[in-house]
Amino acid sequence: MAPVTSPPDQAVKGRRRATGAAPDAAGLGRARATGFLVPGMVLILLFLVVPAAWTIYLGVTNYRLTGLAAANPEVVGLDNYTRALTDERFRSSLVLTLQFVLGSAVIGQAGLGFAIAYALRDRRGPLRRLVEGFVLLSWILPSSVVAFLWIALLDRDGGTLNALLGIPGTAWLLDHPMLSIIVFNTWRGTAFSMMLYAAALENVPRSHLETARLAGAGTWQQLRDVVFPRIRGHVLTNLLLISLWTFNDFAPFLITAGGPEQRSEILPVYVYKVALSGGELGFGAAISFVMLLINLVIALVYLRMLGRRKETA
Amino acid sequence: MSTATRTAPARTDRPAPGAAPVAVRHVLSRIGRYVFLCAVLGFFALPLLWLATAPFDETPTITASLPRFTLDNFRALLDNPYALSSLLNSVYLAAGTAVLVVTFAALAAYALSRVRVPGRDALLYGLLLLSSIVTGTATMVPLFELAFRLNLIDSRLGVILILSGGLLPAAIFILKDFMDATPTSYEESARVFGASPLQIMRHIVVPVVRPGLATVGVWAVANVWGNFLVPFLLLRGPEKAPAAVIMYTLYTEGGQADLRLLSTFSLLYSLPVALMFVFVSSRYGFRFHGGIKR
Amino acid sequence: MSAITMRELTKVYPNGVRALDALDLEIADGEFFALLGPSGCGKTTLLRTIAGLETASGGRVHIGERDVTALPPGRRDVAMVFQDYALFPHMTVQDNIAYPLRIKKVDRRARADKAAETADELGLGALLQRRPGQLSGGQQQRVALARAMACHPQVFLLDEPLSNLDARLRLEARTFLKRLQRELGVTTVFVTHDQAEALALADRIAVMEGGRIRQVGTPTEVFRRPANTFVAGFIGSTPMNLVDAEVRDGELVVAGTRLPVPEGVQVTDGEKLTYGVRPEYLDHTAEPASGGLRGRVVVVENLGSFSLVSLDLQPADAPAGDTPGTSLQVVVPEGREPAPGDTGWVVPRPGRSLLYRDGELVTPEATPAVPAARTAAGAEQ
Amino acid sequence: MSAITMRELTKVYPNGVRALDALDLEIADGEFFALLGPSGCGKTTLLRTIAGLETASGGRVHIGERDVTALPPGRRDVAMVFQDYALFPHMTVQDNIAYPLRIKKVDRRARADKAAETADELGLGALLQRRPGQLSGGQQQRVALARAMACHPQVFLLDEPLSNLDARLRLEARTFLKRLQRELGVTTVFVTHDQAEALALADRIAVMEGGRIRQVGTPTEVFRRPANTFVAGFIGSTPMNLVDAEVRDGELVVAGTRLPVPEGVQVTDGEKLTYGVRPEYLDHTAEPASGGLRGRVVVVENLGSFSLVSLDLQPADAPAGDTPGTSLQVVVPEGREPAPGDTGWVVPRPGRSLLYRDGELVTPEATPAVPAARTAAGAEQ
Amino acid sequence: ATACGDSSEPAGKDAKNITLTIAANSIVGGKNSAGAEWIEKWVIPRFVEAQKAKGVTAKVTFVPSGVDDEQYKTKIALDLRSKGGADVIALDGIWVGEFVQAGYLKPLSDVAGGEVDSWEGWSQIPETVQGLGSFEGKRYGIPLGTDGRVLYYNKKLFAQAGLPAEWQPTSWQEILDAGAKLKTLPGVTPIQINAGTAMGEATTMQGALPLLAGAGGEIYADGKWAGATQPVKDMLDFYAKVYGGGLGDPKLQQEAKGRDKSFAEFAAGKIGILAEGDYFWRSVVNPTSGIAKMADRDTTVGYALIPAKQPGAGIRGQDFVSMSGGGVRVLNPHSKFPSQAWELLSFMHSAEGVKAELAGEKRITARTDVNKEVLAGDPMLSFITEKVLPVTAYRPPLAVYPQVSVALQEATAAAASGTSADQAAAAYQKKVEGIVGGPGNVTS
Ligand SMILES: Nc1ncnc2c1ncn2[C@@H]1O[C@H](COP(=O)(O)OP(=O)(O)OP(=O)(O)O)[C@@H](O)[C@H]1O
Ligand SMILES: Nc1ncnc2c1ncn2[C@@H]1O[C@H](COP(=O)(O)OP(=O)(O)OP(=O)(O)O)[C@@H](O)[C@H]1O
Ligand SMILES: [Mg+2]
Ligand SMILES: [Mg+2]
Repeated sequence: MAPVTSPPDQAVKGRRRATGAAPDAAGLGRARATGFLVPGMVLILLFLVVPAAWTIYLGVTNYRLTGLAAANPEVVGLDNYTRALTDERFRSSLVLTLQFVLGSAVIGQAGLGFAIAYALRDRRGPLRRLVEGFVLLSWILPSSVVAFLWIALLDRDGGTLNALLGIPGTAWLLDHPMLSIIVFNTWRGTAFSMMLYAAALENVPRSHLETARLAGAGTWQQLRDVVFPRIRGHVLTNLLLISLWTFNDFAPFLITAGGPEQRSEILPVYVYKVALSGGELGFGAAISFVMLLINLVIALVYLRMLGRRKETA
Repeated sequence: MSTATRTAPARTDRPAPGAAPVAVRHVLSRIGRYVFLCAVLGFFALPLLWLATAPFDETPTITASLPRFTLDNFRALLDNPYALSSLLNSVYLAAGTAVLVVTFAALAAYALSRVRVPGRDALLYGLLLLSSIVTGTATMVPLFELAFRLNLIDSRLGVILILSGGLLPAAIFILKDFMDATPTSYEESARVFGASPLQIMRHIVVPVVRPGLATVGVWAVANVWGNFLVPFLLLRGPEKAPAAVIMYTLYTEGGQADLRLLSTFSLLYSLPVALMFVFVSSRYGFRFHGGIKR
Repeated sequence: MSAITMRELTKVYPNGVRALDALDLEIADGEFFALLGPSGCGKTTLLRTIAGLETASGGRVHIGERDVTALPPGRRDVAMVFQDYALFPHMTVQDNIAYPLRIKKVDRRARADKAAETADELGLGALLQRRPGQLSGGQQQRVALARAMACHPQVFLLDEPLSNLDARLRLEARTFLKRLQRELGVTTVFVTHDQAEALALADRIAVMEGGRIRQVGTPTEVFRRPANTFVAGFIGSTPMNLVDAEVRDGELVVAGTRLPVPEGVQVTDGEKLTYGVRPEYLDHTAEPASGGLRGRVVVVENLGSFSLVSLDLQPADAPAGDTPGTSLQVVVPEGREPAPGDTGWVVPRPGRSLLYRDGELVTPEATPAVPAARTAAGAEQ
Repeated sequence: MSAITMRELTKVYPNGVRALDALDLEIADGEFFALLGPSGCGKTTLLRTIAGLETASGGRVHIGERDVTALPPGRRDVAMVFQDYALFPHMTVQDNIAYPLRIKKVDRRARADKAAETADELGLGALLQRRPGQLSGGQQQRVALARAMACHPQVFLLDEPLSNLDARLRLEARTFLKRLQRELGVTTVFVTHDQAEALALADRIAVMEGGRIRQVGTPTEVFRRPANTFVAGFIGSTPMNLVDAEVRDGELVVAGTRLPVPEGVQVTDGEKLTYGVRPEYLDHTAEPASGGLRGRVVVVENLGSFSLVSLDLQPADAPAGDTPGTSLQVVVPEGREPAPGDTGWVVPRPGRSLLYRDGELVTPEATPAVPAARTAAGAEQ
Repeated sequence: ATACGDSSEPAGKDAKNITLTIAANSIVGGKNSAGAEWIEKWVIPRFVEAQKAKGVTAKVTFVPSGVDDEQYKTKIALDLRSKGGADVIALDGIWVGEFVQAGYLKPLSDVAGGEVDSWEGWSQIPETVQGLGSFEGKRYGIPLGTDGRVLYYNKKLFAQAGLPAEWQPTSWQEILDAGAKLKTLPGVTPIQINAGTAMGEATTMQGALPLLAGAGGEIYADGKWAGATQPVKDMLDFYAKVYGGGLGDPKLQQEAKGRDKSFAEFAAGKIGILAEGDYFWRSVVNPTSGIAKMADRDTTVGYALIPAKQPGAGIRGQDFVSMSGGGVRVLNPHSKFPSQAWELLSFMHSAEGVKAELAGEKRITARTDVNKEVLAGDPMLSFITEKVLPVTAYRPPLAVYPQVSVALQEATAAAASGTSADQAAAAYQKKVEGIVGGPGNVTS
């Protein structure tokens, strides 16, 4: 058959009836669809919604794991929230978290992931498999192992990086803790973006890129005019998910433990310290809920920026 | 219709104007691309170096270096009564969770993709947000008490259920994109032949979205494989503890890392997921769809 | 094998589009029936409603004696071939063909035998172990047919089965399809928007527009006597010339030229009608001809053994250049083509002109047979 | 506007496919040139190599005086319309048309003016603010053309510009395209796998097969005198009949019937040749005719004002039923169609038969003009 | 375990079928492996045998763990909160108070009855050490042992710097003077006194609290927490002098694995003076089993008491100070077989049991009789028992202590990185007020 220069759904006389247009192709019907949904939803309700709601409730108490407050937790209303919002440490932690998300998720993972996907877009064979293999490996290895690897890499005295660069004594984790965990998390999570964008780029019809090239557009113009508008939805999904995951990522704790001097204490680490080390579960729960709200805001910002631009195509 | 007046572009009669610089630019961009890919490769491979050398080193240090080769570390690890069994436990938990997550998420994603549910995107995103709280530390008391009330303390099933609950929203989110991208004519065709919805699911949808299922499966396994807190809190003895928990025990009294055991165990701990990934990606393909529609 | 009867069939999509509009249609047992119409006219919807993939908003569908309106698709005993063939990409050709039997719980051996047998009939014997991705378009189409045949349905439904094939393959597949249907004798409904395909293949054709049927008839009927200007414009590899005409003194005035009113048509003076004649039924000469329409040649398209000449009409009594914009197309045999810019005369062949009043045909059927021997395409003056 | 010259052009894809094989071709300035051939023959590759989207593995491409072989696509001064039109879905029609100008850093006002002007020329004036998704196929095609025109390239390259339109629209677009090219006079190369399109539109046609050019010529040349059996089988809305023939006693024996050897062909006794004649140049009668080939009618396909009849040949001297499998297709005017199962005789028209030796045409060109007047399609015996 | 006893069996003293569970943060092949082995190979078989002799079928299981203390604490707290968990549980002594306040623990005699008070072991455990397992005057658990903090120094480096081989500073200034001399040696960090949050509790125990005690301050006294008091300022000032004066390596304090690294550096002869507990001697630079082995430990490593700021300026007017901690084992108040659990607990803490637990290793146990026997030949540990324990102090076992400890660590970090002692103290005071519920609970 003719090599298709654009995906089928792009063709003017649609060859494949694309998504959503004809719902319920298998004749599920509402009742059966509900049946399909039930097992998953029950699990989610029981093991996700219930504990989440419970946590939100804990957020308005002074509950602790031990001590007097463990015996008789009291509802303290919004005290935890006012405390969090006036807490210097919470605010600096929030700023760090936003830096972390911006640096490692938006710029690092999404940027690098896209760059890799773009560089590999029409490449097959061993180089592609090798690059993808390593990127994916960093994604699936357990965090405790990975944290160790990075400590080994960045160590001040014996670190592989310093040995390679010939600058022993550079204390990456101390002098640039945020940079370190941002680079670390970029390393850790780029795979997801790379795969998503690789899939997305396959949806960009070659003919569109070539039209731009024929008009004389350079790489940057092609990206701006053809690629990006086309993968807007993927960018949105990607940013939503990786921002959410990065925002709640605890792995940097394993590398810097939030230090030095809380200079890399992002919110999940802060919550860990508050809730587990400090035992203040009520306060920790309140912060968790505030984190959820911030995530929501971020999501809405993304949706505003990228979504909802209907193309009646 | 009139023929437009047209300013003919200045015609140059040089044989190949700008051909040479263009060729150079082309070569440069190729080289640039290779350099970039090699840099990426280096960036992603470098941290893994330690994992490849330290386990075979008699006296592993924090620096990755050419090892003084030995397999003693593996022998030492075998002496640890929990090391190998913990890997099996991990397999058990990961497989259980992955099966649950993939099955339930596939069913739910299919239903959501094919039947119009008002506000489904908002619902999905809401669940996704909640799932991020539940992975946090602050939820451990509710999770523990919940497990206690459901009599799931010291039960692997409990761990599997709780982990599944946390992973399901994202899994549904990812899988729904795969389902949306599957042409409905396959299903309609099967339906005309008289296939029931479950048959359609089994015969057509599952095989067609298999790369998606594989991707979500691997993702779920990787998540469970690295999860420490939930199995630690819910499981009692080390007989049931997965590798993530046992990994923490390879420290001495004062909390110092035993690098010999740690590096070796890290390697063994990482291998199953890495192998699984290689297997799955060669067998089923490993890729994503995605993009929020509409 | 069964007849299909639709009564008052209506389909309104949830978005309010009325894709079928109280449609009545009967398709005879064993007939090869074409649904023809422009894009969006509801052809696919009609087919899918017969198959049960869409539930009718109103009206009834019968297959044979059975009222199937409320039956699910799997129990209507129909087979459908989709435009994209919908071959399951993960199954071999054999498994694809055997799939309906698998659903019917035929055991594995019998399935394989039946699949092999059907595949052989369609010349797919050597491809049984391939996957759809490894087949050419024509082969894929045949696999889709084989799958549809495998369970011996009462009705075949084909949705644009040829449109994914390239021009050359399409011709071959067309002949193949026609032969096959002859042999099997199964009632077949097939959708196309290519009138040539419909003419070549079908026993009868329904021409649709906007969810309604505008004409049903044999290819010859539809080609020769389109019931309305819509069908007239749609049928024919070159569409019929449709020109405004006025009745003056009992004669038709078309672009300033007087032509006789076709036999059997009642006209009143001053009435405005549409005059229709196929390019194949017009003769072109370079010299002035009586009863001919004068025009300037604009485009000449080579159609192989003849050419399609488009002329802008220039009424004999109007000064040249003052063209009111009426143009005609004429089929000219090879060797006779004028050059663009030439002036020529166009003479309608007797008995071939049709008159439409408010878009509906008014010319009555002439003597049953073909008017005269040797009146073939564009060959005579 | 410029001529295009290709010398020894070769393209080998990284996977080893030799899509163009030392191809020489010259396309004249202002010509409307068609590339025709079956799927996979390298048409698109040739077009893309001219555009610079593929780098040639060998050989050179000149546009006008310039050797453009090493230039990037953006600097070759060509415009291309893709099969899917490649309209940017997120831009309005206006922005789409103005896109090449935007890249050339024309300022916003000038761009808008130019886009409006071009759109007007193509009758898109009212659609400027729409998005491609809100346009019909034909309108989309015209927007793509407008975008290509907007920056006044020297060369238009069109890759199957009509194949996404439905049958009816395709005809209209065809005429429109031809008219437009006439007016603009820009050198245009267009790819199609539909021979009818190529015949109707092109000034000249190159027929390709397997990365090589098998014939270049005007539509008439290619249609009437295909240089080889490949072209013969490819050109014509119904492919040419190609039948094995043997020379016996200075006469051709085709399926047991003796026919005269065409004038000017040197044959030796016992030689095996291929006898070719178009279905349009055969006449069918129900009564035995001298010099006619006897056959049984198998399929009759309605083609509008005539029909295509396929016969299985039954040599006069062989017992019926012992058919060696040779079949012929004949175009029969309306009203003369036989019924399937009938026996008929097929008579080739004089001067229209071609002989191929080892696949290459050996019949010399006859007297320059058309043999005789009134020899039009399938009308005479 | 409590939750899974056979309910048809009579519970209580006369039960013939008992099941008991022991929980500890130790595991074979990992953290505190020897302790786990002792429970599995010694305690359980012997106890079961002893019960058998009495006609009781006992099933005793050990639930090991091997994780960070905080995680272990969380898990135990959750267990106890849900009235589940093991019957005999090992805890850090400092957790006792908060667990009691939370209602997770009950006095031993309430759980197991009168037999508790008549246990022979109490007489062998010094009052101060018993305090580890007590809260508000009631005994909740039996201590496992204790430890003490001293200043270690490298005699070779001292010799090179012209310092005496037998060194015992009597004031902070003497430490600083020694540091100044050591500073002349290339590549040597003169003093390592843990600071900052990265080392966690090690900063408080090995640095802040001993210094505070040396300045005469207590972190919690008379129901109030110490705020920006003079002793706190003095303590911070000392940090400022060490790290501001180039006598210490401030970077090392910030590294996540800084403590491990300080060990390695000391073992490699790159640190002159190091404040650590006896654990350092036993397990870190131990020539045979240490994690940073020093073959010449006995000759190279010297140890000295931590001096007060000036002689007599320490708490209780002491010249020298130290801090101690240690583990305890408690009974689960919801145990199904409380008296048998007590039997098991006291069995584990019998002289015989404690000796077996040591398994040849030398460590300071809670029992004087055992210490006498075991530590006789070890000058270092004898030094601890004889010289250090008498002057030592313990941390307050309260729920908010961990947070106060973090505040202290942050203050030391600030002081170490150049903030003035006064400023650091003021910031600390503010934080503590926030933690303990207002200025009313803080002295300043
Ligand atoms: N699932 C649907 N939901 C809403 N409207 C639909 C749906 N499917 C088709 N339509 C609308 O119904 C009308 C008829 O569509 P249908 O697909 O039957 O046309 P068609 O004749 O098959 O056209 P084509 O030749 O383009 O395939 C169109 O206006 C179309 O937009
Ligand atoms: N990017 C590519 N890489 C490798 N082979 C290719 C590539 N593009 C085309 N080919 C191969 O080159 C040959 C010529 O392809 P081309 O697309 O030019 O054919 P075409 O004549 O345009 O066919 P169609 O009518 O199907 O569009 C084919 O065999 C095709 O498989
Ligand atoms: Mg359709
Ligand atoms: Mg092509």
